[in-house]
Order: sequence, then structure tokens, then C-alpha cells
Amino acid sequence: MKHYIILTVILPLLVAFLLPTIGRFSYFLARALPPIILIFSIVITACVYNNETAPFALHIGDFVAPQGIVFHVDSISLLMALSVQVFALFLWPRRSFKLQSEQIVSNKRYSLMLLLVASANGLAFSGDLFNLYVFYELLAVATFGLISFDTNEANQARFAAAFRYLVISATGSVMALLGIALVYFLTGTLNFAHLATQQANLFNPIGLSAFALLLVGFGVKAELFPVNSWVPEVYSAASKKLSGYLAGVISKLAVLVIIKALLFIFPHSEAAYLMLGLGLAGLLIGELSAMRSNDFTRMISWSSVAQLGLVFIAFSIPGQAGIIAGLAVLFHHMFVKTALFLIAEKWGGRISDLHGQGYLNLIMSGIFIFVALSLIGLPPLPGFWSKFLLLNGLAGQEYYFAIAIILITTVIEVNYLFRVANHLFSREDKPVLPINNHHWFDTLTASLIVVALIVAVWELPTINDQLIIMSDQLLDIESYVNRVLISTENGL
Amino acid sequence: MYQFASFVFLLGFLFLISVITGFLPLGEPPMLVGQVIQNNAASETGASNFVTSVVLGYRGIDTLGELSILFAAATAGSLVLSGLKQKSIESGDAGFLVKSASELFFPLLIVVGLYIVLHGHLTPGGGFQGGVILAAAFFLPLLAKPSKSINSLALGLIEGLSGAAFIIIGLIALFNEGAFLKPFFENGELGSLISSGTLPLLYIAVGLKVGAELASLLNLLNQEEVNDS
Amino acid sequence: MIPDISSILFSGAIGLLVIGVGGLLLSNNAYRVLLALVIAEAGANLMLVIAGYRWDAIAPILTGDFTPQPMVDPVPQAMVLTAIVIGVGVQALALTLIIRVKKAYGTLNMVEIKKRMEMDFDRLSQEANQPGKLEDNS
Amino acid sequence: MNALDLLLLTSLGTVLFSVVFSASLTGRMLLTMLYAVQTVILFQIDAGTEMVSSFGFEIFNHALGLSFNGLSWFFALITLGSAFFAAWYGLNQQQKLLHVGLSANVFSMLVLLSAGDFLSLFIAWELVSWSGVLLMVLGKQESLVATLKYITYAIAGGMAVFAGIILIYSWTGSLAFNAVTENPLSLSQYGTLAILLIGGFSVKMALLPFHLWQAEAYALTSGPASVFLGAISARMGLFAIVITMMHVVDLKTLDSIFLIPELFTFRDFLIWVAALSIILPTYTALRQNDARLLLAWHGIGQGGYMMLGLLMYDQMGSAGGLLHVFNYASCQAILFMSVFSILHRTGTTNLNQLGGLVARMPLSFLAMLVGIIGLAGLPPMNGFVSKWLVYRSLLSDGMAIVFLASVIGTLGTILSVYKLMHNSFLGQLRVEHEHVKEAPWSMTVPMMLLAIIIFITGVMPGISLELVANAQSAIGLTPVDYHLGGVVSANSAISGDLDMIWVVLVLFSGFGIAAILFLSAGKSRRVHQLDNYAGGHFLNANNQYQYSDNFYAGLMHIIKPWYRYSFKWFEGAVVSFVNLAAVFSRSFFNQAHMLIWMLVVVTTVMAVAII
Repeated sequence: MKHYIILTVILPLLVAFLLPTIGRFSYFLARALPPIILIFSIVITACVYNNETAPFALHIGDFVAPQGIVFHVDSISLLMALSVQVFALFLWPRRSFKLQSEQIVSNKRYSLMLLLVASANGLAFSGDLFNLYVFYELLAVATFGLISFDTNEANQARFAAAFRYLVISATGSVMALLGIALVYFLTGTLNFAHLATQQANLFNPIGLSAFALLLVGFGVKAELFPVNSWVPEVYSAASKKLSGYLAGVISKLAVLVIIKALLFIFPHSEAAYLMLGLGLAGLLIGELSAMRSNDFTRMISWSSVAQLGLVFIAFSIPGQAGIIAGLAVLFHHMFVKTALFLIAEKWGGRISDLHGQGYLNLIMSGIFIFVALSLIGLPPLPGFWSKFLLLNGLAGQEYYFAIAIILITTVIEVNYLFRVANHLFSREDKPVLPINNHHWFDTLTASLIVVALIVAVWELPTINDQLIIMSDQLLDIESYVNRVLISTENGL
Repeated sequence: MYQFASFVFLLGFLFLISVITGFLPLGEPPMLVGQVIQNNAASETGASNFVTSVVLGYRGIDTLGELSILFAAATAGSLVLSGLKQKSIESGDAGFLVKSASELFFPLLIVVGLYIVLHGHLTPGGGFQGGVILAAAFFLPLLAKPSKSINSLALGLIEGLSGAAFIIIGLIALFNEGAFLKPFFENGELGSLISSGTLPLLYIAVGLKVGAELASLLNLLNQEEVNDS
Repeated sequence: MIPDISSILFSGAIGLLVIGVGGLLLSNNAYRVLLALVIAEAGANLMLVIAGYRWDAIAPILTGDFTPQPMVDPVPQAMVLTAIVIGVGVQALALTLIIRVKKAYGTLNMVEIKKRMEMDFDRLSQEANQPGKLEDNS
Repeated sequence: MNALDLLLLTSLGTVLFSVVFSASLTGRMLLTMLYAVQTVILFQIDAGTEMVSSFGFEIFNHALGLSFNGLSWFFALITLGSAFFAAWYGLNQQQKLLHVGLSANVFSMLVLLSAGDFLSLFIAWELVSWSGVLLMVLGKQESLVATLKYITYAIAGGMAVFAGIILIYSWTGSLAFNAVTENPLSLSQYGTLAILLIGGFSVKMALLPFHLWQAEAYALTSGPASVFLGAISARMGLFAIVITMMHVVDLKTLDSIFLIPELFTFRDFLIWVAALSIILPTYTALRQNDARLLLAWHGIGQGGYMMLGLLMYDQMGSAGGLLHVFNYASCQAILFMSVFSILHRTGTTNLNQLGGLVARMPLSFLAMLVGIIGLAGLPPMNGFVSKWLVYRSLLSDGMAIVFLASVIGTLGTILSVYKLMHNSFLGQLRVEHEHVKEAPWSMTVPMMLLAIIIFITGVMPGISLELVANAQSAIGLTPVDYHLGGVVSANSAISGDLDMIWVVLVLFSGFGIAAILFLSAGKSRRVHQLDNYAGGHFLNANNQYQYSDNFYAGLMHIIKPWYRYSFKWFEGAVVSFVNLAAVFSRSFFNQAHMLIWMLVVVTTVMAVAII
């Protein structure tokens, strides 16, 4: 069973390769195959998750660890992969095309989506720095392609946005590559477990520089502060469901990569301070920009910048408190931001155009308000508990400055989110614009997210236990090293 | 102001990275992984070219990722350019020299490309390098006759099938040997053409894939260039 | 004074890197930005490949009678091979995007592109909720 | 399953009931009855002892519990009473959100009142803040704007409280109410907690720098909602401040934190904040021309008295402060009811467009008369008793200046309630209001009941003082020494007993003499209300002789230099600052070149690393 987890990466790749060819013969098959593959991967992941064998190390090609590439499968990576696949299934592009030329193009889009899912799964599992880089680049390229797809020819901005994103992302990759080179210079290895044994070599200015390079490199997708200027552009230009997927799920995988780098390459306070500072800057700049936004999509994109800043702040807290808080904020944001972008699917334009919509579409505006309340952190919704854990961790480290900024930006967040609510339920005597209702499947997905948030309130103790297990696994570097490096030598 | 700041930080970057590289142990790499590979690769993979054994054996999944990136780039590129209208082609053919050179070199390039692909596990070279040469071979006629274009259906077929072949070889290993991309077949005699298990097969797939991807990318840009004029 | 091999190698890598980054920062033309990116990537790749460099060693290929000799580290070479191909893919995609941007806006000036893009966003934002909107592309 | 559990469950059931059934009149009647049922259940709880609910849950290793004591009981009674009267008053209101909001407010307030530790206090606090929104958005567009302002202020306060609670947890390792008392902190830590907690809670209370949101938010919504919000909502802040003073920083500690060394302590600061909160909003109320806003601004001013009484923290002062919560709630409720019944019948509350309604709406007039006497703090209504206690305490503590300030505040109250009364019920009737009828029974009956309560508790303050005494003993003070007619001063050095029964007897004998004189003169003649003349001229109904625009012009001219909108200016400055910061942060995303920041970070880290 263990080895089959790799199918979650391989099968989407296989289908993606074949899909354009299949699509020429049968459009129906091309549309049906990807969801089937996704469901199949979900089943595999869920089985492995339930089998209690995790955490384990998977040596690809049975090559012994530091030489070969290792997939390290633990609860957090399984959960990440599961959310990647489940969210992909729910946010799957569903529009069907009549013209054959359009069908060919849309098949390519399915194929890119599958590549995105495969690379995201790879990012979740991989235990090798350069392998992560490869998957990260695959993710980036697939993203560029997906952004550029739009049947609305008036939307020419998508190319400019994709190009600007590509420049930032590729420059980030150069930086990350440089960081990898520095790490390799110092240690001669790229396997995380092996790096963890070599940490003495890395605890020097070069190691910190390498970490900084990796941080800005992998931080591009994670919407880290100085490399996040692509966020509002891309999310405005791309389809809203794709934006929701990128902001909600994909950015979290980049965060996971950075966390791995932090834990295995440079687990020292300097790196944590760097992440704290950049996270705070991202939080401030995101919330402040969102406050002045007149456009719904841009507003929630900036809010996502801010939330990712919050995630970085959380992970910068040393020790278990930080990991738990970070995971809590991360998973909460995953759900909330996806729901917000689903709402933006139809309401993505100017906020002032939304006046009175709330009376027409009570379900979606109710979902908006609920999700906004959770994002703000109204107790007892999950957002509050994630914020509570975060602030507790910060107070434990006496980062009072960070606490102050987080709380102040919460007030700003309330202001702009409820400005939208005011427009939705506006009582001005203006005609309400006849905006189409959301597709029933989007409404269903958003409602499911709301249900998930409510269930999370009831299941808080269970979630807390799971978070503790995950953080234990993440922090227990010694057994990680044993699993990756030693077990195979004995076992095989 | 912006340019001044850029210069200052560039200079700082230059200085600091020079200082950092000054500390680096050039010429005496730690060789933690490298040494082990040098000791074991010949017996474990049977390839005399250790780079090949790393590319296809130890780090095979990297190569798969890389193929996927090329595929993704080609797909994304065609998505980007898909909305443009195809104009009629006006520009004429290239001159006599280019035309005859392309006809002359086409078979040569094919042969060289295939040779490099097939000997990837023995000599410097391999699927990537050979694939590029193969792509160049198919691109030369395009240079000579811009009005022509490569059959994209066939390209797509090669793209898909060669990529799938790579994965399927890996999957066979998964189901037979229990690990994805684990080399199977006999390692054979070190240094001979038919040796080192599945690596040559993988390299053929890689070569075809790279060649097809690059050809389709060039094809894409070529069509565009023609339309642009 | 003859510079030793290490300073030549390093200054090559650093030079490419800094020239590339400088071009990224200072050039205002989208195509030049792309070229600068290529240069910077070359610098990073060179840096990676010299991470495995070893004095008095041969290429990591067994030849002749297969006797073990000091060889350079094969791992960075394999990785650079991968990284180069990745770079090629990204650059090709960037070229197609540049073509489309040029088609759309008629310019390659980065400042101009940004300006036009923001104008487009404003227009899209206004049109998004108006009646008669095109069918969504999800 | 004790009485407290039953109370909370019933309250939750009321919320569910209101969600399902509030559309029909019968449903709304049953809903009103449910508040009465809750009150009955409340009386099953012994106010003198602490009752712990069997509900409670554990989360992240914190046990959250709910419990009730005398203080909670006192506030719960006012909450349920206000809700009962508001629901009755709103029987004819079709808006479903009103009834859902009302029940949700009651439930969240009951949870807040029974909070057993800091975490549940904060959770309930946020719930109260957000359920307040449900009641505030019921008016026109302007109410939405006011609500946005409210929620921004409220969350700012809530976040300060959150910070305080997080600090308590990180300093003491516990979230129980006894965390701080068992692990004494340093003086600076006490100071931080005092600023965060008292500052945060006082936003709800609308103490001075944070008062700008309240009037619009409370006044511009629908009538029953205004009644409930005005009566009790802001007082949750007072409850939480009392909790803070009881469990975190007591007054003695506050008195030892010097803001100006040896001269001015934190407590002095709070006393002055309370005093200014009496004066400034009251005189702002005087300037209002909308009856609803006038009343709502008063609510802010009256909060100052309660705060002032509590800050005395002696037997009399705190009794006065707490009793004023009860008295003020009844007065404010009846006043809002009266004003909203005018709105219901005439469609306006603009004081410049009203007048002479006394003959048309006599019961509403009576209600307002009782209300303004109570609000102004004059005998024989209950407002007098509580204000008397506060004054008494201020004087015996030798705080003459603060006393003066509160008297100035009372003067402003009298002036402005007279303006309210004069411009709405007295004076010339406007033609368009000639056929106005009295408000429906569903509105007048609760008004009359409240008037009776105000009068009874005014004449016999012992009834309400019993509750206050329970609350006082619950927060660790010596309860006030009361009897049916008033209080007995514990400190015999200053004679200062109060017996309202005697006061009322004297007062009514005075009224009786006046009535005898009036009737014996016998010269009154009844004329039609529109039959007016002034200065020897007959006036027809279209000529306005009554001046209500620019009321108190002379006084306004005097106080205007003192009132320069400084708080509005401050609020505007904060908003401008945030906007400026927003523009700056937007400019980050507007760059054509974005890569330099990446280089800046990398270079800086390298430089720092190497150095």
C-alpha cells in the first residue's frame, strides 16, 4: 500500500500527457477522465491516511535515501494532498464547449489542471530540496497557462498579468536555485533528512543567506511580502475559481515548502525573525490595501495576502505552539478563501454594484457573512480559535508588537468586509443590478465549506488533537531522519 | 531614484555574494551524496555515465517533473496563442543555401540525435541533448520553408505517448518490483550498448518527449512569427 | 598576477547573476527583461554546477577499464541538466506571453504594460456585474 | 439541570422560536410571553448566592464554565425586562430580523452575564457585539452606515479586550477569573491590563473618546430595537468593567498607578473621563433636533453617572451607579417608546416639525413626562434616588469639582429634556397632525406599565435597592443599608439618610396645595388647540408662532466656543492616517518593476548575516 501513494502524483501526470490526444477522439472522455482520476487519488490518499502507517518514508525506485529521492508521507502531507485533490474536484472547470477548436483548447486546460494537482501533491510529499524545486516550477508553469485561459477576449489583461507573474516567479526561481547551490556547497546533499544531520555546517551566515534566498524564491507562490505584488493582478485576471484554488490551496503548499526549509535547513531564531518581519509587513500591506479597494475580487486577493502574512507570523513562533497555530490559521484560510472566491465568481466586480443583491440572493450573501465572520474571528467560529492559538503563541514569545498589529488589522478587516455587507443589504433607492445567480454547484460547494466550518466548531477537540499529532510529526526531526536514512538500510 | 536604488542594491548584492562565495569550499566539495553514488552507481544502475544514473535512476522523478514542465510549457503556450486568428502566409522561402543545407543536414541530425539518445548511459549526452538535436532536425525545414508547418497532431501524439511511456515503465516497476521507477531488467555488461536495465528505454522516451516538446514550442512560435508579419 | 581557477569560475557565475538581476531591475522592455532572466538563470546554473567541482578530477563517466578515479560530483550536473530544461520551458512560455502582450497593448514597455493592464482591470471591474455580461469561463 | 441551565436553554429556545414563528402576530405574542417566562425562571435563581451552570466545555485545555451571581442577576433582570417591554412594544412590527435580533441579543447577554472565566467572557462579549448589529440595521440606509461605524468601534474595543485576555493568559497561565488575584503582577502589567480591558469595554459603554458611534447606531433603527439597545445594550460594558475591577485590577491598584507622579492616578483619570462623559454628550444632546438622537446622546451621558458611581467604589457610590443602570434603563425605555409612538403616528421625529401633540396622544405624553422627570433625576421618579446616591458619595469623598461637573451635566439634561417635551407635546399643534391618534394599545400599555414601575421604584426604592445590595455583595462590597423608602447612611458623621416616601409626601402635598389654588381660581377655559393668538394677532394654523428651531440660542452661543468637535476631529485624523497608510501600501502594488524588493530582502539578510 505504501508505494501506491505515489500514484497520486503519477496518475494525474499520465492522464495529463494523454489528455490532448484522447480529447481529439472523444471530448466526453477528456471531460470525464480527470475527475475520475482525482476521485481515485482521493481514495488512495484517504486509504493511506486511514491505514495508520503514516508517517513513513517512500524511497522512489528503491534507491537508498540520501542518493535517491524520498517522499516523506506524514499526516500533514497527506492532509495537504487530500485537500489539493478535494478542492480541485470541487473547483474543477465545468463549462462544456460546443466548437471543436474550443474543445481542444479546453482539453489543454484540463491537462494543465491535472499537472497543477500532480505538482501540488509532489510538493506535499517530496523530501528533497531540488525535487521540490522541480515540482514548484511545474506548478508555476501550469499556473501561468491556466491564468491565460479565458474565453472572454475583452480580458486582455490576463496576458500582462501572467507575464508579470512569470517574471517575478522566474526571478524567484533563480534565487531559489542560488539558495540550493549554496546549500549544496555547504553540505553536499539535498535530502531534508540528510540536511538535518548536517545542520552544524549550515549554521553560519551562508546558511542564513541560503535560507533567505529559498524564502524569497519559494515565497512567490506563498504570497510572501516583497514578492506578492502579482497577487491582485493575477486573481483579477484569472477565472475566480482558479484564483480561489491558487489562493486557498496552492499557496499553502508553498508555505509548507518554506516550513520544511525552516525546520530542516535553518531552524534558528534569525530565520524566524525574518519570517516574522516579512509576515507582519504582508499583513499590514494586505489589509491596508484591501481597505481602499473598490473591487470585490481585488479586495479578497489583498485579504489573502494579509492572511498568508498571518500564516508566516504563526510559523515564525518557535516550537510546537507556532506549528499548531500556523497549521490552524493555514487550514482555516484554505476553506474561507475558497468560499470567498466562489462568491466572487459572480460578484467579482465593483462593490458598489452589489447594492441590494443580498435581498435577491440570500443564500450566497448569508454564506459571505458567515465566512467573513469566521475570517475576522468571531467566537466560537474556527477563525477565532486559530487566532487565539496564534496570539497565545505570540504572547508566549513576548512578540507584543505583532499582537498589536494583528489586532489592529483585524479592525480594518471588519471594516472592509462589512462595507461589502452594507452594500449587499443596502436600502438605497437604486435599481438592483440583475446579476446572474451563482451556479448551483458553486453554491453547494460554498455551503459545504460553511458546513465544514460549523462541524469544525463541534469537533474542536479532535482538531486540536490532530494538530498536536501533526506538529509532533513535523517537529520530531530525529525520527524523520531515522525513517528516511536508516530504516531502508535495515529494511531492504 | 528607482534606478539609483537599484544600483545601490545591485552593488551590495554583488559585494555580499562575492564575500559569501569567498567562504565556499570550491574544488573540495563535501561529496556526501556524490561519493556514494560514484561508488554504487555502476553496480546499482549499470550505467557507466553517472550523470545518467543520477538523472534517470536516483533522481528519476525529477526528470519526470522536468518532462512535465516542458509539456506544461508547450500546452500553456498553445493555450496562450490559441485565441489568435490564423492569417494566410505571405513570406516567401529562405534562400538556396539554407534550403539545401536543411535538406543535407536533416538525415545527419536525425542520426546524430538518435545516437546521442541511445548512448546516453555510456557517454556524455542523453535524452535531453539528443532530443534537442532531433527537434533541431525537424525545425531546419521550417527555417528553410516558413510556410510549412509541422503536423501538430503527430507531434501531440509523440508528446503524449512518449511521456506516457516513461510513466508506464515506472508503473510497471511499481507493480512488478514494488517501487516506482525502480530499474528492472538485467544490468548487463558495464559499458555495452544494451546494458543498465531500463535506463536506455527511459532515455529514448525522454529524447522523443523533449524533441517533440521543443519542436511543438518552436512550431508555435514559428506560426506566430509568420502571422505577426 | 594570474587569477586562479576558483575566482574565474566564481566571477563568471556571480557576474552572470548580477548582470541578469541588474537587467531585470533596470530594463524597461519586456523582451530585455526576459533576456536578463535567461542570463541570471545561467548564472545560477553555473553556481550550481561548480558546487560539484573538484580539483584534478575527471567527468563522472567510467571509461576504458573502469578503474575508479577521482571524479567530480555527478549530482549537480544532473540537477543543472534538469534546471536548464526547466528554464527553456519557462522562457518559451514567456515568449508566447510577450507575443500576446504585444498584440494586446502594442508595446513592450513595462511601465506602459502595467498602466494598460490597470486600465483593463478597471474596465473589467465595471463590466463584471453589468447586464449582458459574457458567460463565465469556469 | 438547575434554574440557570433552564434559563439559558429557554433563552436559546426563544431564539429558535423567533426564527421560526416571529412572522405571525400570535408568534410575536408568544415570544413576548417567553421573555416573561425567562424572567420567572430568573426569579427561581437565588440572587444572594452563586449558581454554577452544569453546561461547560473544555477546549484547548481550558475549561469554560458559566455561573450566576448577584451582579449577573441584577443585570439579567434589566435585560429581560427591557426585552419583555421592547417585544411587547414591537408586537405590530413585521420585521422578522427585529424579533430574531432581540432574542439573540438577550441570549448572548445572558451568556455574557453568566460568563465564568475570561475566555467565555470574551466569547460572549463578541457575540453581544455582533448580535447588536442585528438590531441596529433595521432603519433606513443611514442605520447601515451607523452600524458599520459601530462594528468598527466595537471590534476595536473587542480586540483590545482580546489582547488583554491573551496577556493575562501568558502572564498567569490561566484563564480563570481568579488568575490575576492568585498570581499578582507588576504595576506596569496592571496598568497595561487596565488600559486594554477597561478601554476595550468602555467602547461599548461609549465613554468619552469612544462615544461617537453610539447615538446614531442606537437611535436610527426601528423603535423596539432602539428601546432595547438604549435601555441595556451599552450597560454590558459597565458589567464587564465591574468584572474587570473585581478580578483584574481593583480600584486600589488603579489608585496606585500614577499617570502624573504623585498627582494624578489612573483612577483620577477614569473619574474625569466619566465626568466629561456626563457633560459633553449631554450638551451635544441639547443641540440635537431629532428626538431619537437627543435621547441616544443622553444615554451616553447617563453612562457617565454609572461609571462615576462605580469608581467611588464605596457603599453609596456603587449602589448609586448600579441603581442608575436600572433606573436609567426604565426611563430611557419609556422615552424611546414615547418618541417612537410619535414616529409611528406622525412619521417624523424632527423636533422642528412637531408640537402640541399632548391632546392627541395623552398617554404618550404622560409616559414622556414620567420619563423625563426620571431622566433628569427629579423626585418623585426613580432617577432621583440613584443620582442622589452618586452625589452623596462624591460629596462625602470630597470631590467637589467632579460633583460640580455632574451637576452641570444634570442641568444640561433638564434643559434638553424640556426641549424634547416642549417641541413634541407642548406648544402649537401643526395642521398636518390635527387628526393624529393615540398610539395603539400594544404600545401604550407597556409605556404605562413602565411609568408605574418608574414611579413605584421612585417612591419605594427599597425594592430595587434589594437587588443592588445583592449585586454589591456579589462583587465584594458592603451592601448598602436600605429600607423600603430609601437608604440609611452608614457613615453617621455626615447625616444623609434618604426616605423617598417622605419626600414624595411632601412633594404631593405641595402639588395638592397648588391644585387647590388652581381650581379655586377657576378661570380656565377650554379652546380648540388650533385657536391661537400671539401678540394680539390671531394666528391661523399655518402661521408658526412656536419657535423650536435654534432652541436655546443664547445658551448655545455661550457654550459653542467650548465645543469644537475635537473628538470628531480626532476620529477623522485616525481615519485619514489609516487612509494615508492604505494609499502607501497600494503604491507597493502599483509598481511597474517589482523585483527590487526581492533584492532588498536578500541583500539585507546577507548583510546582516555577514555582519
